[in-house]
Amino acid sequence: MVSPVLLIAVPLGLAFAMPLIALISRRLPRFVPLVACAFNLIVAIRLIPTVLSAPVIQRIGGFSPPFCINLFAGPVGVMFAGLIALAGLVIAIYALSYIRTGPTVRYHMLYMLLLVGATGVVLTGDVFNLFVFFEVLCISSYALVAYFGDRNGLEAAAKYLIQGAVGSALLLMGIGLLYGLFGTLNMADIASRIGSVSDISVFVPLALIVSGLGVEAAIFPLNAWLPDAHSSAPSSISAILSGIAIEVGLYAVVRMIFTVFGATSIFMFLLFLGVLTVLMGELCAFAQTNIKRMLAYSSIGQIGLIVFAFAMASTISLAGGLFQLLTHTLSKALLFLAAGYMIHRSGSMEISSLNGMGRRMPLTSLAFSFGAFSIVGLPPFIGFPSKFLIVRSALEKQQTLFTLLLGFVLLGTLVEGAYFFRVVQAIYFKKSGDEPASRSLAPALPLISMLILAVLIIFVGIYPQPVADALSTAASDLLDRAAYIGSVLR
Amino acid sequence: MRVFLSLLALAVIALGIAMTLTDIPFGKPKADIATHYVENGREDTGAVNIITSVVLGYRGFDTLGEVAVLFVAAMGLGAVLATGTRTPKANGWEPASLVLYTGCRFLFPLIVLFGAYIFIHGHLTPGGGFQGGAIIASAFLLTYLGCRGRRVHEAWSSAVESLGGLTFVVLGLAGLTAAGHYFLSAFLPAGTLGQLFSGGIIPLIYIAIGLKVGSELAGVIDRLVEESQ
Amino acid sequence: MSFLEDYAYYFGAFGLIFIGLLIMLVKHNLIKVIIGLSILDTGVNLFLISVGYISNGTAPIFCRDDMDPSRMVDPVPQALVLTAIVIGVAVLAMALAIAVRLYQRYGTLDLRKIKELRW
Amino acid sequence: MIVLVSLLVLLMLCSALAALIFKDLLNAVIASCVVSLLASILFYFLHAPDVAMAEASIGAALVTAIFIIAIRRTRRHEE
Amino acid sequence: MMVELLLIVAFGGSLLTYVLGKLSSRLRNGFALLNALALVIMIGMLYGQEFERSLPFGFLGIQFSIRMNMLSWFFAATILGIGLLAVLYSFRYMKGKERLDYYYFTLLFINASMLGTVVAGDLLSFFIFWEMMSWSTYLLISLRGGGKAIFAGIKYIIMSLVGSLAMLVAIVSLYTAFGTVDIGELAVHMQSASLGLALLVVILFSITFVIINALWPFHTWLPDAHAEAVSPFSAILSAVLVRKGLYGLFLLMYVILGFSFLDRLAVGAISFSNVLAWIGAITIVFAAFRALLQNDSKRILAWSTVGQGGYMVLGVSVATSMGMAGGTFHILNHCIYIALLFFVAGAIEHRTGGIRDLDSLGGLIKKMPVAFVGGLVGIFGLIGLPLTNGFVSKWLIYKSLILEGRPFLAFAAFLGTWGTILYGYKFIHNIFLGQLPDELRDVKRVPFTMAVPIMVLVVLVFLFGVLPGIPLSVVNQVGTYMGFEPLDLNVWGIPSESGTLNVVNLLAAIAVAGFLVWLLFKTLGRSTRVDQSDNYAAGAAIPRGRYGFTREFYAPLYRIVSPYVKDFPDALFLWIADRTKALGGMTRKIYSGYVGSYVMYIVLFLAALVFVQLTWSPW
Repeated sequence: MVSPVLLIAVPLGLAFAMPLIALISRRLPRFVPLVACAFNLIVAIRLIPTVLSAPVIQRIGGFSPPFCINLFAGPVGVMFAGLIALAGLVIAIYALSYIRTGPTVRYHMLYMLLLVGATGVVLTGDVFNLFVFFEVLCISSYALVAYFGDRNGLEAAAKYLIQGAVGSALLLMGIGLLYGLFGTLNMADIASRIGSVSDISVFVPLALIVSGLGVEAAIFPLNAWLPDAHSSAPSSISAILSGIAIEVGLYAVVRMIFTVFGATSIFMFLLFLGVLTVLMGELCAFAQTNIKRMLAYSSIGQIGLIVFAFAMASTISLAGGLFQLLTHTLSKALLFLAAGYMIHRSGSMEISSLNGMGRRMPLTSLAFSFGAFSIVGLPPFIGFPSKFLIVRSALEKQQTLFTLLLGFVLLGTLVEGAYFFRVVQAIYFKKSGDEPASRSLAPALPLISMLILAVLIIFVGIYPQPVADALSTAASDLLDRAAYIGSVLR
Repeated sequence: MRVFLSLLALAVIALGIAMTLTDIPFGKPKADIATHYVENGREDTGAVNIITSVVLGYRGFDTLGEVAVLFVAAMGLGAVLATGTRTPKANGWEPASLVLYTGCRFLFPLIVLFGAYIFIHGHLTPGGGFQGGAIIASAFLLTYLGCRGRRVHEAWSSAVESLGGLTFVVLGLAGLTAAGHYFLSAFLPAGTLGQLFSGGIIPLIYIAIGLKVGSELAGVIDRLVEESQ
Repeated sequence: MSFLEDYAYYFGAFGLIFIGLLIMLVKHNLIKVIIGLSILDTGVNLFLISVGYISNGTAPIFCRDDMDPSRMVDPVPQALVLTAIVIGVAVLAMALAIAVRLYQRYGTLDLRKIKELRW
Repeated sequence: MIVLVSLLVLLMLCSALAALIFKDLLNAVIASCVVSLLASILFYFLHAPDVAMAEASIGAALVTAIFIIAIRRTRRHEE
Repeated sequence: MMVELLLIVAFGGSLLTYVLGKLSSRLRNGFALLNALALVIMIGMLYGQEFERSLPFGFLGIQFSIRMNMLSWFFAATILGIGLLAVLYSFRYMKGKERLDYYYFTLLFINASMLGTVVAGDLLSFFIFWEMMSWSTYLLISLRGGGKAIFAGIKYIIMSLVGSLAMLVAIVSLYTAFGTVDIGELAVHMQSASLGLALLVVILFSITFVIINALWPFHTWLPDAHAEAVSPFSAILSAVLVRKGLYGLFLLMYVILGFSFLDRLAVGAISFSNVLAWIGAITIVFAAFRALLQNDSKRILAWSTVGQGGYMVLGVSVATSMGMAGGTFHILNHCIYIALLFFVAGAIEHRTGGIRDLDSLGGLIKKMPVAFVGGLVGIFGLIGLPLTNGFVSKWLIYKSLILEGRPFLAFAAFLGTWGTILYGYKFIHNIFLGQLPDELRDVKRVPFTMAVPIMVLVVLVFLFGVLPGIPLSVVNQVGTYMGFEPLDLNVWGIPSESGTLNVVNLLAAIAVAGFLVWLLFKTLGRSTRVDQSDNYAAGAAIPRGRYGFTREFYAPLYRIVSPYVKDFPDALFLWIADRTKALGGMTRKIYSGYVGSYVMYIVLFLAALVFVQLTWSPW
C-alpha cells in the first residue's frame, strides 16, 4: 500500500533536485513539474479506494501519534491532493508554452513548491506543520505573483505579502495560545482536550486562527489582496491561485473549525459571512471592465458560496460545498487559461478588446464559454450538480432564514450569470475592431490543457454520481469529529 | 482617526488575549507531551540536546517544511530580482582600507570554521543547522562589507543548496524504505550518548541543513547586494 | 512583585506584537511597514518561548548526566521558534526584494502613492 | 533578577517605539536591531540558548544587514 | 422504447448536423431536413399512446423518467411540426449568411431540448431540458450580432435565469418535502401537502411560466428577442418556445395540483385562476395597443404574440371544458398563423434586402403574390375572421367567458381583438397595398423553398377553420387527460344549446354574400383606372411622387392612448439593472488600493470577533 507521505516527499525531492538538473541542461527543468504532478496524481488515485473505507494515519519518524507529526490521509485530504495534482498537471502543461520570458527555471521550481505546500496543508494532521506548509504555499505565491516584474505585478505582490504576513503572524499567535492552553500540537489531541478550558479562552485562539487562515481563504473582509494578485499575476499563476491556493486555505479554515475546535456555534456567523462574500464578490465583478479582475472577483463570489454551503454543516451541504469547490477549481482554471491566451492575442485585458475573439480564436473562446456556463451552474456542465446539492441542503433545513439567505445567494449567481454572459456575448457576437479576423489558434499545448479541463467539466456534469458519492463520504469524514480523534489517538 | 481606530482595535484584541492568558499562568509545569520528550528524548533519538531531538527527531517534518520555506525564499528572491534593471553606479562606495581588507580576509575562514563547529555539534551543544548556517552567512556578509568584488560563486551556492535539501529528503525516504518503514525514522545506530558520532541520522541532517542555510542566506545577501555595485 | 514575576515576559511579548501591528497600520512607507513586520515576528517568537518557561527551570540539554528532567524547560516551543525565526527571515527577504524592485518601478515607497490597482 | 528582566523588557519596548517614531529609516532599522538583541538576551533568561543564538545571528545580524542593503538601494528618509 | 429513440435522434441529429456542416453545406442541409422529417414521423406514430417509464440512469440519487400522454403529444407535435417548416424555410433564408453550422446546430438543439421538456416524466429532467433550452436560445437570439441583438440576448438570458432559479427552488423544496420529483407521485402527494408549501411552489412555478410565456409584467424580453432573431428562429420562438410556459401551467394547475386544490388556496376573490385571468386580460389590451405604433414588421408580430398569449391564458384560467378547449386550440392556431406571418415577414425582408421598416415598404402585392396571400390569411387567422382557425378558438374562449359570466374579461378580449384588427390591417396595408416605392422595382418573387412552408400553413389555417372537428377531437383528448369532460362536437362545428357553431351555415352565408357582390359588380359596370392626380385631398396639393400617408399610420390614435400604455415594466427592469451596476461601482470602492486599510480590515475583523465574544458571546 503506497504511503501518503510520498505525495509530499517526492515532489519536494524533485524540487530540491531542480537546480542540479538546471546545471545539467537548460531545457530539462521545464518538464520536472509535469513528472511530479503525474506521480502525485497516480499515488492519489491509488490511495482513494483504500482511504474511502478508513483513513490512513501516516506517522512521521516512527513515534506514536500524539508525540510525532502524523499525516491524516482521510478521504477529503487525498481527494484534495488528487485535485491539486490534476490541476497542477494541466496548468503545468499550459505553462510550458505560456512562460517563455524571465527566469523560467525558477518559475518551475516555485510552481512545484507551491503545489508541495498545498499538498502539505491538505494532508497534515499537526497544527504547526499546517503553519509551515501554509508558509511554503504563501511565499511561493508572493514570488510568482511578482514574476513578470511589471508595475502591477510588483504592487500586487507587495500588498499580498503584507496582508499574508499579518495573517501568518496572527495564525502563529493562535497556535502559540493553543499550545499554551493544551500543551500539544496534534490536531486530534487538541480536539480531544478542547473542552477542558473556559469558553472565552478557547474562542480567542479560534478567532486568531480563523482570521489568519481567512486571509488566504479570501473570506470577505480579509480578501482585499485577491483582486490585485489574481489580475496582475501571469495567467497560469492566476489559474493555480484561484484553482488551488484559496481552496486549500478554505479547507484549512474548515478543518480547524469543524474538527479541531468543533465550534458548532460559529456556523451562524460563517453563514452570514458567506452570503456577504457572495454579494460583495458578484457586485464588484459586475462593475469591472478588466477581464482578469472580473474573474478574480467572481472567485470571491464562488468562495462565498462554498463558505455558505460549509456553514450549513449537514452532510449534504458539505458534499455540495466540496462539489462546488471542485467545480470552481476546474472551471476557474479553464477560464483563466483561456483568458490568458485571449489577452496574449488581443494585447489588452479590457473586455472591450475581446470583441470578435470567437472568430479569431474559436477553440479558446469555446473553452472560455464552457467555463463560464459551468460556473453559472447550467445543466450539462459540472456547475449544475453542485448548485443543485447546495440548494437542496439549504432547503432541507426547512427554516425561513436559510431560504431567505439562499435567495440572496441565488441573486448573487444571477448577477454572476449577467456579467459572464456579457463577456461571452462580447466574444462571439460583437464585431472585432479594425484588422481582418485572421484565425490564429492558441499553440498546441495550451489547447490540450484546456481540452482536458473542458472534457472533465462536461463528463462530471453529465454523470456526477461517482463524484457525488465519494464527496459525501468525504463530507461525513469532515463532520465526524469523534471518528477523527479516535482514528488518530487509538 | 486612523491611529485612534487601530489603537481601539488593538486594545480590544489585547483585552481578549489577556482573558485567555489567565488560563496560561507563566512558568506552570510542562504538559505531558513535553515531559515525555524530555524524559525519553535521549533514548529515542540519541541526541543530548533535547531541542535538537525535537527539531529533527520527533518533529522532523516541520524542519523539512522549514528547509523548503528557505529554499522558496531563495528562489523567489532570485526570480524577483533577476528581472531587475541595473541601478546606477552606487556613489560613495570607496574601497576599504588595507587594515579592514586584510582583517576581513583573515577572519573569514575562522568564522566559517566556527559556524561549522556549531552545526556539527548540533546534537550535543546548543545551536544547530540554522544557527551555524547563519554564522557562515555572516562570514560572507563580512567579505561583502570589507573586500569588494569577492562574491560567492553562483553555481557552487545553488549546487550546495540543492544537495543539502536532497540529502534531507533522501535520508527521509531511506528511513521510509529501510527500517520500521516510517518517513525520517532513525535507521542509523544511535551510538554512545554524548559522543560526536551519536544520534543516528540527526548529525547528518544538521550538517546538510547547516551548509544549505549558509549558502542560501549568503545567496540572498549576494543577490540583494549584487545590483548596487 | 509577584505580578511582575508572572507578566513581565507576556507584557514584553504582546507589547512588541501590538507595536509591530501599530507600525503596519499607521505608517505609509513600505520599508517602515516591513520593519513593523519584523518586530511583530520577534514579539510572537518571544511569546511562544515565554509560554514554555518553567519557573526556576534549566535549559533542556543534558550537558551532565545527572540533570533532573522534571526541572527542564519545555523544549517544544523552542523548536517551533527556531522554525518561526527562519520563516520570518524568509518573508522579510522576499518583502525587501519586492520593495527594492517596486522602488525601481515606482520611484517612491510611499504606499499612498502606490495605488494603481484599486476598485 | 526579575528587576533586570523587567528593565530589559521596558528597554525593548522603548526601542520598538523608537523604531515607530524615527523618520530616518536607518535609525529605525538600528532600533529594530536593538529590539532583536534584547529579545535574544531575554531568550537566554528564559533558558532557551538555541533560540538566543538563532535570534542573535539571524534576527539581529542578517535581518539588519538585509534592511540596510535594501535602504541603500531605495530611499533613506521616509517621505 | 420509441420515446428514448426520439430524444436520441433529436440531440444526436443536432450534433451530427454540426459535424456534417464541417464537410459540406448541402450534406448538412439535407441531413437537417431528414432529421426533422424523421422526428415528425416518429411523433406521428406515437399518437394516442399513454405510458410512463423510468430511465436506467439517474442524477444524484434521483431517477429520470419519461412520460408520454395526450398533453405532451400535443405540444411535441407542434414543436416538431413548426421545427420542420422552419428548417425547410431557413435553407434559402440563411443562404448568404455566415456561421451556418452553428445556426443549424443551435436550432436543432433548441428543438431537441424543447422536446425533452415536454416528454420529461420528472421535474428534474424537465428542469435540465428547460435550462438547456434557455441558454441555447440565448446563443441563437444574438446570432446576427450588433448592439441591439446583444442587448436582447442579455435581457432574455437574465429573465430566463430568474425563472429557472425560481423553478429550481420550487422543485428542490418539493423534493425535500416528498422525497420524489416524479410528476405522477407528486400529483398524489400534493393533495396532502401543507398550504404554505403549496403556495410557495405555485408562486415560484408561475413566476417561471409567466416569464417564458411573456405575459404582461415579464413580457419585456419578447419584442427585442423577436425583432433581433433571424426569422425562422423567431417563428419557432413565438410559435412554440413561448408556449412552454403554458405547458408548464397545465402541468402545474391540472396534473400536479388539480384544480380543486387551487381553489383551496384561494383567499376570497383572489384565487389563482382569477389572478391569471386578469394578467391575461391586461396582456391582451396592453400588447394590442403597444403593437399599433411599431414601425418594424417583426416588432408588430412580436407584440401580437404577447397579446395572443393573453388569450390562451384567459381561456385556460376560466377552467370550464369549453374554456380549456378554447385555450388549448388557440395555442395550436396561434402557432400556425404566427409562424406563417413570421415566414412572410422573413420572406419580405429576404427579398427586399433587409428592409423591415413599414414606412419604406408598400405595393408588394404585384411583386410577391405568394407572400401577400400568406400575409393576408395569417392576418385573417390573427383577427379571427370566420372560416379561419382563429375564429373557432376565439369563439370558444368568448363563449366560455360569457357563459361563466365574466363581462370585464370578455370586454378586455373584445378590446384586444379590436386592437388586433387595427395593427393587422396596418401590417397588410403598409407592406402589400399602396404604391410600390421605386427602389423596390426589381423585387423578385418568394423563393420556392420559402413558399412551401407558407402555403402549407395557409392550407392549415383554412383546413382547421372550415373543419374544426379534426383538431378539436385532439384537443378533447387533451382536455379529458386533464380531467375535463369532452365537448360534444361534429366535424363541422360545435353544437351547444346556447348557440351552435356550424361552419356549413357560415359557408352558405358567405357564398351567398360573395355571389351578391359579384352580381352587383358585374351589373353596375366596369371600374375605371384613375390617374393619381385625379384625386381630392381636401384642398391640399396632391404630391406628384408617392403618397406617403402610410407614415405614422395611427399617430393620432396613439397620441390619445400612449400615456396609458407606457411600457413601465421594461423601464423598471432597466432601472434595476442600472442600480445594480451603480451599487457594484460603489461596493468595489472598499478595495481602495491602500495597503494600510487592507491590514486595518484584518485587524478590525479580529477585533470585531473578540468584541462580540466578550460582550455578547452568542457562540
